[in-house]
Amino acid sequence: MKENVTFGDRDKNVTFGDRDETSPPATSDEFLLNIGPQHPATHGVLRVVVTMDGEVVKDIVPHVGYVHRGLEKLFENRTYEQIIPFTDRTDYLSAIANNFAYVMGVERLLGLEVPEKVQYMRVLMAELNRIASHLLWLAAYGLDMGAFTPFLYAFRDREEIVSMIEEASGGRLTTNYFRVGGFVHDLPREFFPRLRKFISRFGKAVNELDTLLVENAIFVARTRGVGVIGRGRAVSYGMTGPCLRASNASFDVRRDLPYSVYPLFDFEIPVGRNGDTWDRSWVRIEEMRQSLVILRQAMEGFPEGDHKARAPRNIEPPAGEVYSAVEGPRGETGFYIVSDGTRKPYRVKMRKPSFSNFSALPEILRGLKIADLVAVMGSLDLVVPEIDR
Amino acid sequence: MRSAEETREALGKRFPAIEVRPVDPAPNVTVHADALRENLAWLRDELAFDFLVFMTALDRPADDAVELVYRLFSHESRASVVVRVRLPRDGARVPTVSDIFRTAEWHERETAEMFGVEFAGHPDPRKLLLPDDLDGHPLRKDFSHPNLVRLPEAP
Amino acid sequence: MGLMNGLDPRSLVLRMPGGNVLISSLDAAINASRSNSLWTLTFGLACCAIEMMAAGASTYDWARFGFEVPSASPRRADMMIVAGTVVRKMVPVIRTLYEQMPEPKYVVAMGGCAISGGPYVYDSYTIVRGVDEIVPVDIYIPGCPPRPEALLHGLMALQERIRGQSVRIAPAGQA
Amino acid sequence: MEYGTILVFLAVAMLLGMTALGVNHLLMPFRPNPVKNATYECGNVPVGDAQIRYNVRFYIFALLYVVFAVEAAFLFPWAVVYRRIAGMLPLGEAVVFLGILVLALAYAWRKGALKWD
Repeated sequence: MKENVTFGDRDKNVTFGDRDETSPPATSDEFLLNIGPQHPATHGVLRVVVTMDGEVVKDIVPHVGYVHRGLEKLFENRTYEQIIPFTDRTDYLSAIANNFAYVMGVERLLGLEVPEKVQYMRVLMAELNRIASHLLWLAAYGLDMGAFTPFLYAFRDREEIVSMIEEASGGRLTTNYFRVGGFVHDLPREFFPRLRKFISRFGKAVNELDTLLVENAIFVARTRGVGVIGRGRAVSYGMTGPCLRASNASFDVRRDLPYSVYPLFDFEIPVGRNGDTWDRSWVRIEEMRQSLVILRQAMEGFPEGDHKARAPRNIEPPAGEVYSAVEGPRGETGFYIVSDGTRKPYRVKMRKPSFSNFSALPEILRGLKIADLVAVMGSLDLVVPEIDR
Repeated sequence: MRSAEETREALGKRFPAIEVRPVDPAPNVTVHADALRENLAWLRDELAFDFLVFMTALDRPADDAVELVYRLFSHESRASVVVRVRLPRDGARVPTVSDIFRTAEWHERETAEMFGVEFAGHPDPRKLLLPDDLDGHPLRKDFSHPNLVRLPEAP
Repeated sequence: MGLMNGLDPRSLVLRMPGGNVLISSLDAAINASRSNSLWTLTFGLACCAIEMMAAGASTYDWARFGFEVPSASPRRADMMIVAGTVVRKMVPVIRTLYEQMPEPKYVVAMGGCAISGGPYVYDSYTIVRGVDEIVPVDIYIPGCPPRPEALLHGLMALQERIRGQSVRIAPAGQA
Repeated sequence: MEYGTILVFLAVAMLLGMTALGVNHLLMPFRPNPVKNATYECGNVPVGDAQIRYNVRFYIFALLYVVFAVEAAFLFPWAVVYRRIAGMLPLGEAVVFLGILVLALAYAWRKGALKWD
């Protein structure tokens, strides 16, 4: 049995050099590295306990729940309208995607038809929100990898989008803009001129950000071939969104489970080939470009009409259940709503992408080095309240 | 490439008691707890339902049962299916499927701590989200806790 | 010179040929330097963290007020901005981090959740209704999330408070 | 030889250092407590013992670093006096000096000192 000789044990007569054939080869001890709830690399309050052998990661045990507010319990005591602001706050970077999924679910329960103008507005806001979320991912990822400049450039463009969303909905981040059957109020008059100016300028800005970080030689060296997960394992872990599409699996809720007016637009789904950290980053940059394509088409075909259907004053859907999913910036964001005919849902289960994407981290990282842990965690684009809810 | 219709026929042949509940188009299949693993493996291997979208539970105190809901999706045929298991409310036990679908490992841990369902053979049955000092199963309808203050009803 | 407006009015400036002489109190000098270089402990919990990052980015740029360095470790942090929802599992961590920050240290409760539990006051079994149950809070910034300007306004109010402190008496909240 | 000035120089240096620390020590609020003195582990209770046997490669990397740090330290005085000495001699010396060290780096690289696993 290897006796654990520590420097403190002066009284022990075993000297450090006292080796014989029975003692094991001189190996280094494994130590526990605790990347705890308060850490710049965890993008929020995640805790990862890493067993290290020198620089190499032997095993990872994630701990979550540090922002678990018990939303699903809370929803059971709220009416359908009161739940909408909470859906923003479960994933504050894609508040609009969450509003979209939840409100569409309730509309299906009610069997409510929504005017076409509302559908177009929803697609507009969803794609703007996707670009804003990817920009923040780029900013945070640049900071993780030690590049400060992308943070400033990405936030400059993101402020433009966020102020546009604020102009329309009143909230920069937690918009609370959607209602069952439509919107709180119509788009402001100067929304489209600003949007047109933004689209023309942002095409060039994406290339600038691309060359700034994703095409940067150091970034490529640190991410090419690192943190690879195959298509089968990714699907088995329930990964969706850019993390899944980077592993050569072409699945996008906008095209495969079509909702709203997405079938009217044609846009490509960027798919990476070998599922490494660089592909996950490349897919997000491409998605931003595709979002611009969708925004242009949505603006051209924007119909007239009012911004809200005649939804009933008190929403009391008939007993039944629905699962409505939307392609959020991080993956499939879905709400499984079970109604029992009263004004409050019987059960609301939120299917959030970061929950499944993060559960795959131990398998991706086993055997990589500690610096790769930061790179891989950044590429998963985690939002912690999505995991904890 | 198997189409959605072929998938639905194959489902019909294997599970006679298929029902479609209001509003959600996906077919619902109720299986017994012991046949859960075998059916899920069959669905994944034969009908290419390779993606477990989510897994959760519904607490039904009225008829003293807790109902597990597994929603599967097939990338190949774009079809969905919902597998349901009805269990007694106390002492609910069901075998784990975390080796068939890796994402089930975390979903089962969360359902276990929230509903009190026990997943036999789960590789890591620790609590996932709840703090260690919180006992009881929060998502059960009859859960009460000193820190849980209910929103007063509108007058 | 930035230092000038930071000093308290009692300090005297003598204009002399070939340069000025500044007579001031030790407190004024210390408080001016402390209030103009508050290092924040990066401690984003939820949505408010994103607004904190926006305040750090070029559009709102809190570096103009001296909050240039967001330090990850409490050892070099002067100020802990609690930005987001505080839940019971996080309480020992916040308490430990607060203890491990060297004096003089200040706590800013940013957003409704940190002030009083915010939208989760009812029906949440893990919520902590306000971070002041755990650590003494100096500045409360309401909002959900508060705009970056509101955050900057709160931090400037904190600077104002620091300028009023003195080395002789223990600063407020440093029991 | 005026050793006096060196003495004064040292005295002032010592004085400067002592006053800076002294005033700081007088004015700073000093309130140690067990939690504050505990090691910082992202807010958690520290686990495990820091006195463990590290992988030997850390030591090799540290050695290589020391070699090149000292090399850089030697270049500073050279750079200061470089402009005052005419001709190509100082440049030659520096090239030889750097050449030896680059050779050392190549040798270490060849022997696999830089490979981690």
